[in-house]
Amino acid sequence: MALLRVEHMTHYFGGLRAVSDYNLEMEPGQILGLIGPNGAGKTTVFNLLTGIYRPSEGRILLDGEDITGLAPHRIAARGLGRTFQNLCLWRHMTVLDHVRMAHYAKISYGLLGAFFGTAERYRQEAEIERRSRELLELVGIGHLADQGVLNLPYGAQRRVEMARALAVEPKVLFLDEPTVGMTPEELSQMMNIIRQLHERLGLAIFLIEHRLKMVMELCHRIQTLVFGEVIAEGTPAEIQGNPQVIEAYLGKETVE
Amino acid sequence: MRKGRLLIAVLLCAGLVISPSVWAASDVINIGFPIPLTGDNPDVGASSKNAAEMYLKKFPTVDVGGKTYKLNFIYEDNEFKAESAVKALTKLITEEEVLAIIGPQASAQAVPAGEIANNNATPMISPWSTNPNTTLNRPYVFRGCFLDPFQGPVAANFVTEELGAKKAAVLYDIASDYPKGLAEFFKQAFEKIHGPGSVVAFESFTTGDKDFSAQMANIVASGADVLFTPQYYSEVPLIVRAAKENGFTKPIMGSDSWGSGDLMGLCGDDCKGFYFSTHYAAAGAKGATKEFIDEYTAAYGKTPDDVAALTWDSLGIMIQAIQNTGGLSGNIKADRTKVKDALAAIKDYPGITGKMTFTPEGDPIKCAVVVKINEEGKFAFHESVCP
Amino acid sequence: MLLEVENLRVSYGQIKALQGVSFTVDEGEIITIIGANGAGKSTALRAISRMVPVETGTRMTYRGEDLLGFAPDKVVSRLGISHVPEGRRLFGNLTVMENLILACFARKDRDRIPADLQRVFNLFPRLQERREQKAGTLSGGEQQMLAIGRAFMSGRRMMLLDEPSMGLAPLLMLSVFEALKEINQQEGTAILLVEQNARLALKFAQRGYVLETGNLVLAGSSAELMDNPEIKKAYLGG
Amino acid sequence: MSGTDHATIANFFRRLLGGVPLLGWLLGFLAAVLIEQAVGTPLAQILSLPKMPVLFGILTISKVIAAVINAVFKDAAFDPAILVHVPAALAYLALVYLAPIAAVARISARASNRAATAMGRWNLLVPAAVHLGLMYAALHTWAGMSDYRLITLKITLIAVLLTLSLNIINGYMGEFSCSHPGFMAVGAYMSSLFTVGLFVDDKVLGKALVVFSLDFLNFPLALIFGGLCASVAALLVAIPSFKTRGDYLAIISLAFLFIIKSLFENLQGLGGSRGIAGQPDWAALPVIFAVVGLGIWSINNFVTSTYGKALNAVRDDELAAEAMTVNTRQAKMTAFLVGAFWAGVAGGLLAHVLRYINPAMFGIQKLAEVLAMVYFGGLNSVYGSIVGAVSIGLLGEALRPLEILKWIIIPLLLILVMIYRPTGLVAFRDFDLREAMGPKTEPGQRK
Amino acid sequence: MSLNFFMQNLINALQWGSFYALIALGYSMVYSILMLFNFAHGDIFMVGAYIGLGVSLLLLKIVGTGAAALVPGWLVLVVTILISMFLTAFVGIIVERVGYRPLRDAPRASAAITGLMIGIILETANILFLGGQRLAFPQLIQSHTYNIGGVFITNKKIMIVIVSIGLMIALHQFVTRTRWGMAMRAMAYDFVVVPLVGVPLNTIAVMTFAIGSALAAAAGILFGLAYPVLDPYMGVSFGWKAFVAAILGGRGSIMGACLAGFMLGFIEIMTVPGIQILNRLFALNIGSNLRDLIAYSIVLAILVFRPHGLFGEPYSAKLRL
Repeated sequence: MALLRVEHMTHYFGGLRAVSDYNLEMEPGQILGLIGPNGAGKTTVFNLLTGIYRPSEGRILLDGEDITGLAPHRIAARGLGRTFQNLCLWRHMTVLDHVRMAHYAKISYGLLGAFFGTAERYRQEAEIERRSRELLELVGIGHLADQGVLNLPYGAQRRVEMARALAVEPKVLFLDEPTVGMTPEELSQMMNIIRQLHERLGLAIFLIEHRLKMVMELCHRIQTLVFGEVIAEGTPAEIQGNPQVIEAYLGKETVE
Repeated sequence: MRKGRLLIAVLLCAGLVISPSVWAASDVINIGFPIPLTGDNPDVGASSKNAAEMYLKKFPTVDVGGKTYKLNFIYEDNEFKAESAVKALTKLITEEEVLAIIGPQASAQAVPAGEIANNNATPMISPWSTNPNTTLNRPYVFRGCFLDPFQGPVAANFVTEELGAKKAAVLYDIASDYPKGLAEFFKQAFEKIHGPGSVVAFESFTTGDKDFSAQMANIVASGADVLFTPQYYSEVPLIVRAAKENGFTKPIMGSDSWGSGDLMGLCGDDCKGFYFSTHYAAAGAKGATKEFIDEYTAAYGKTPDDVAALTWDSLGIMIQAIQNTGGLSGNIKADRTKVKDALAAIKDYPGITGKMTFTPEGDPIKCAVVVKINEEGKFAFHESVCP
Repeated sequence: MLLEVENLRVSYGQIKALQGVSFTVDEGEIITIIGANGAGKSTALRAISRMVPVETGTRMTYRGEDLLGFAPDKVVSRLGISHVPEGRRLFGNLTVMENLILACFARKDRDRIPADLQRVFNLFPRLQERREQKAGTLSGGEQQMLAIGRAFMSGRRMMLLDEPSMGLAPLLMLSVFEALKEINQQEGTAILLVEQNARLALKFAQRGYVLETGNLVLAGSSAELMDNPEIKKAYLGG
Repeated sequence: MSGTDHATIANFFRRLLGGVPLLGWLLGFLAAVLIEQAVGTPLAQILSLPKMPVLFGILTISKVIAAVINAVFKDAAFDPAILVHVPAALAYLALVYLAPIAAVARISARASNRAATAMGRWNLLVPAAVHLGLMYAALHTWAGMSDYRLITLKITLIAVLLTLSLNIINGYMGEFSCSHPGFMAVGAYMSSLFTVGLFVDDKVLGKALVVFSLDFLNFPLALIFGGLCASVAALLVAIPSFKTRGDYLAIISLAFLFIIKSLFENLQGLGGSRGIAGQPDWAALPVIFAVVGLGIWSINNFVTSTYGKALNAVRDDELAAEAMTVNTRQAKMTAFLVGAFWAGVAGGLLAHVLRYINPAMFGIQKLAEVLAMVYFGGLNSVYGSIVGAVSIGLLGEALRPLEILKWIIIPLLLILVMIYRPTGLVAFRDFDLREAMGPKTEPGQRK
Repeated sequence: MSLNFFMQNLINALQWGSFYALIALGYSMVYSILMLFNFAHGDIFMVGAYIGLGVSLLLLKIVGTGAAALVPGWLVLVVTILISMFLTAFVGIIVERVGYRPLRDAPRASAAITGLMIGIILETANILFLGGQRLAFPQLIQSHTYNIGGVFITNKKIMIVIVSIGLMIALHQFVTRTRWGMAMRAMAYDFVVVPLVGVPLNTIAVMTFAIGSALAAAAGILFGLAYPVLDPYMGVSFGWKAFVAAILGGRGSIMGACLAGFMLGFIEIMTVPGIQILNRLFALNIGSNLRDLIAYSIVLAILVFRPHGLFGEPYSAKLRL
């Protein structure tokens, strides 16, 4: 059974059809790429899947359960972690707090525990901190744990987002252009991290990416989105050879 | 660091040598005025301060038991806030070591402040507060004005007898202690005379409101014969104007809070011909009252309002009480109690706002007058009502 | 030389967006800057418009004048450098006509405005049809036309265009570029174009620069760049 | 101390006082107040001050300034002799406070560091109890010297609690809530209703319903009752906050404030505009100290927990918070309920300190005051709220002699703070008890 | 409930609403264009009224009063309004320069606090210079009351409503027709790109404050005519209520602020007869004292059901922390 299944998802902004009849079958452990020119609606697809927008039509099933229309935090708690294209970090919080925060759904000591600092609270918080530090090590920024996020270099900020998304223990990890604005060095590091996550945690990953090279290398399957519609779907080799994709993505060969 | 400690030690010894009693003995009587110099009603504070300063200029010293003391007045700003009033009063009592206190003026400050004065056994007269709680169960706290239960019926009787009113309307500020209390007592008294429902409109507004047209429309529609509005002089012009503009042509009756020198300046011709109950009539006043009015007018360019007059009287009766003690011991705590006892014992103090005698509660028994604003815009004596 | 940019450095907090980029634009030229998302292309345009503060060491001269001495609005009104920002950023609550007239806010030659308006409408007849419509209700292509028209009205010594092709259907894209070419030829407006659609941009421009993560990696004439195998690599990343 | 330039002097002080733990400072403060108690009055006389200065001498100085201003602008009589009070007050401050505090802190630094280290090994409660005990002892002695100090201290402590409770909503969650005086009013009225209605004979509320003497339980129950009622009232503001943010919430909360005030003005059963007087005198200093301490402690516990940090996440990026499993509705609701609860408790305390309340106390003016304290001290910071409430509170008292000019100086100060530190003096600082009470490394020593 | 009674209240509400509307306009302009709460606006209204008082007294001194006057009262009034608007605009400019420009990039709440403090300073300065007592505003035009079928209307009421609606229309024309107005609207929509079309941001900001303050001055003078008692705190409750009206109207909508101002006035005035009607219909005994309670419950309800105000576009403004 597919891990994530989307059926005929359509979404309108006002009268504008931003996503039309989007379908998806994602198997556990798969890396899926979503490409397309700017403004094609890729991020909208992510926002729909993670519950930030509610689809106008269609269904989303995670592990066979219908999650359409659930509040984002519930969807996230069921195992959809994500990063954001333009870094939605909490500007006044430390790196460690970012990752701790993503454990919100798992804490159970309750508000009274929070007020009175019960032993249970300290036990859980310590556990969360331990796990958070582990995750930060995993993405390679363990040493920055107590820094404020605003002071970090860009690459590290991206990793904070990544660690934070991992902390929700996702079944599917949504990465929205994880390498935007990275130097080639940072880029290859990021690719390694993504590979590692995939190999070590067996995560299913859904990736929006602009750099085709990276998508081609990483992904098992690729969808191409243009004007809210999937115009092509297939293996990297298939996509690479698809003239429609080339035209949509690189522009027409001829300007005449 | 050793030097520092040495210095402290030296100073300590020196301090013990010079006996404190040398410094404490002084021939000054401190009187505290916790009044609103800032906050929502700075003019109340200004009037109190004016009256006090005039008094000080006139009587800079006081003879008590054969000794002449210099009077020293300390004005403390209570910001027209309860918290600040409590702090100001505590400061006056503990820091400035005042013998007695005149103020605070408004009940919202006088009630909590009275608690402090009573707990610290310091005599206090609130010249202007009408809330029963101010003096209730507080032997050290007195007030300078008559209470609403007296003034309400005075006004009710007056409109009935002199103006022949059968149906009355009331317009008052719900959020303010004084007008609300008075409005209710008036209603009670009027309905006692004319039966329930004879107050045909009982309209209210909130402090700071400037527009009374909606209430006035109701009042006009109710067909009342008279409007009673126990509001402050700053609101009276607006109410009177709203009445005029909404077609209310019947007489309007007010209370002692109308009696300010600024009223006519603000109101112009609109207020002429209306009545209010108060402590004294400025026009045609005689004796000490006239003297006070004239001096005040000369010094500050306007006729004194009720706050100033009541402050003057409260101060006067307090000084009288201090004199009646027959001599101060120098022990401020004992002296305060003596003053309190003397204050309670005073009979028929001849104040400019009438003769004053305190009830056991600390409330004065005094006469009210009803004043008519005549065609020259002067507050002319109409009748006097004594309890 | 119309515009000379030397050692352009811009940072957003810790993030170094541009790390010493130099380029030039000559009178009447069409220049393109291409590069991957986040390479710093838009930042370069914003720096010229003085929308983002530059770091010390940066030098920008426009016709021999120090560009850094001008406030953002003066860059437009005094120097005549107009900017079509990313995502067009039209004033959606204003009508098409108002958007165009507002663009003439600081113009001294007010008598020439009607003629210029006519010019815009000649270039984009669609706008004339919709002149009383609110800009926010226009379609994507019309919005892009209006954005270019607005820039045309506000200053046309030089135009900075930030991804004009974004979100446009291919046919519309073409007509937009045709119009730009027309402006360039008629007015002698220099155009500095930032594009992700590399082929289209190079086809249209005379020269091009390739940016990668805040650094200039390649420069040359469009033809050279088009044939350069590096371009594909640089543009597609990695 | 031969150094002439700034750095040397600063260095000297850093060397002198750098390694002193909180324990040392508290000991110093305690020593200072004990010295004041012993020699304050004679020392004041030696320095020719009329009386022991109450608020560290600032009040004395502003009195002199006020006299000078009156002399210059109003031609009031001026006695040049009082000019002596300025150096005298400063000398008093130095002799009684600064020098002893510095000396004791320095001398005891090593010992108190050792003590702090030792206590650090135990449960947090032990050092907390020791520190709080010392602090209370010092404050108690300080306030014991004058009722004026006592009332100022009481009201300032309440202001700290109120400010901190508003900081939860305005600072930690980043909403602009205007309804706080309303919550405070609910707390004040409900706890007064509880105490006056049940335990005191009153004109308005009738005979005491219950006569029993477990006073020590009555008051906490009253405060909790007041706080809970305020929380319930806060629901009215919290629920619209799910849909609205920022500006609209600001006016919803403002409308709410108007409504609450109007409600209390109209509830004749609660005294209407006359208010309620005669609350039992239960709000003694130790009670207030304990309640405010408990408030600070639990709020600090809350804001450092993941539940509390969720408020920051909601403030900085609500969308990201949602995507990271944070139940933002729950977070907002909690912030309002907790903030309102402690505001209610603060109201209950105030009602019993003043032993009188009326609706006019909880109006726009109170709002301006508490907003000023929050933003002056610093957003998102327990330290900030303490600093804000204490400095605005003390400044308000100390500048009292300047009368109306006070209301020019304090706003100007606030504007300057806003311009140069827009988020307040000590914003975004975590309040870590363990760290605050732990030993400090002396500048010379290696860690 | 007679029609007369209703009409009477309607006319009263119109007058009361025009003050809210005029003040809310200035509030709304700053709020829409600069995204700032100008909590000092109520006090600028107060300053405007006092400036109007000073100017009119000065003018009356020059031209004389009563029958001996050189020019009719209405002329004095017009000149007073114009001069005061001009002078108060400078007060607004100073407030912008001192209090708001340094804080343009600061958290919005900080700017709001600054505004609050500037307001306190203005009030205090007033007390400091004028001594805190109430002052009477001179009655520049003779008051006449007309009885039209039992409805009492005064010439001043008519004038106030006409002048304020006139000012609103003038502002509307300014904002829709002139390039300055266009720039303002553009700024309300997208603050950042305004300089990109050559519009000087600071100039527009100053102008916004100036116009808002001038309108507040006009409101202050009209207020003085209708309610001739001025006090230093007269702007406080107006300021906060105009704040409610401005935001209720919706961001970026000047007409929205106007209508919300009138609406607030209507709600406040009409609650009183509304209570009467309820009392009669259901034999209740509610007093007019519940006016604020009911009026602001209505506001609260409106906002709960229209969370973005009456005419505002949905947007998510965060306090920039």
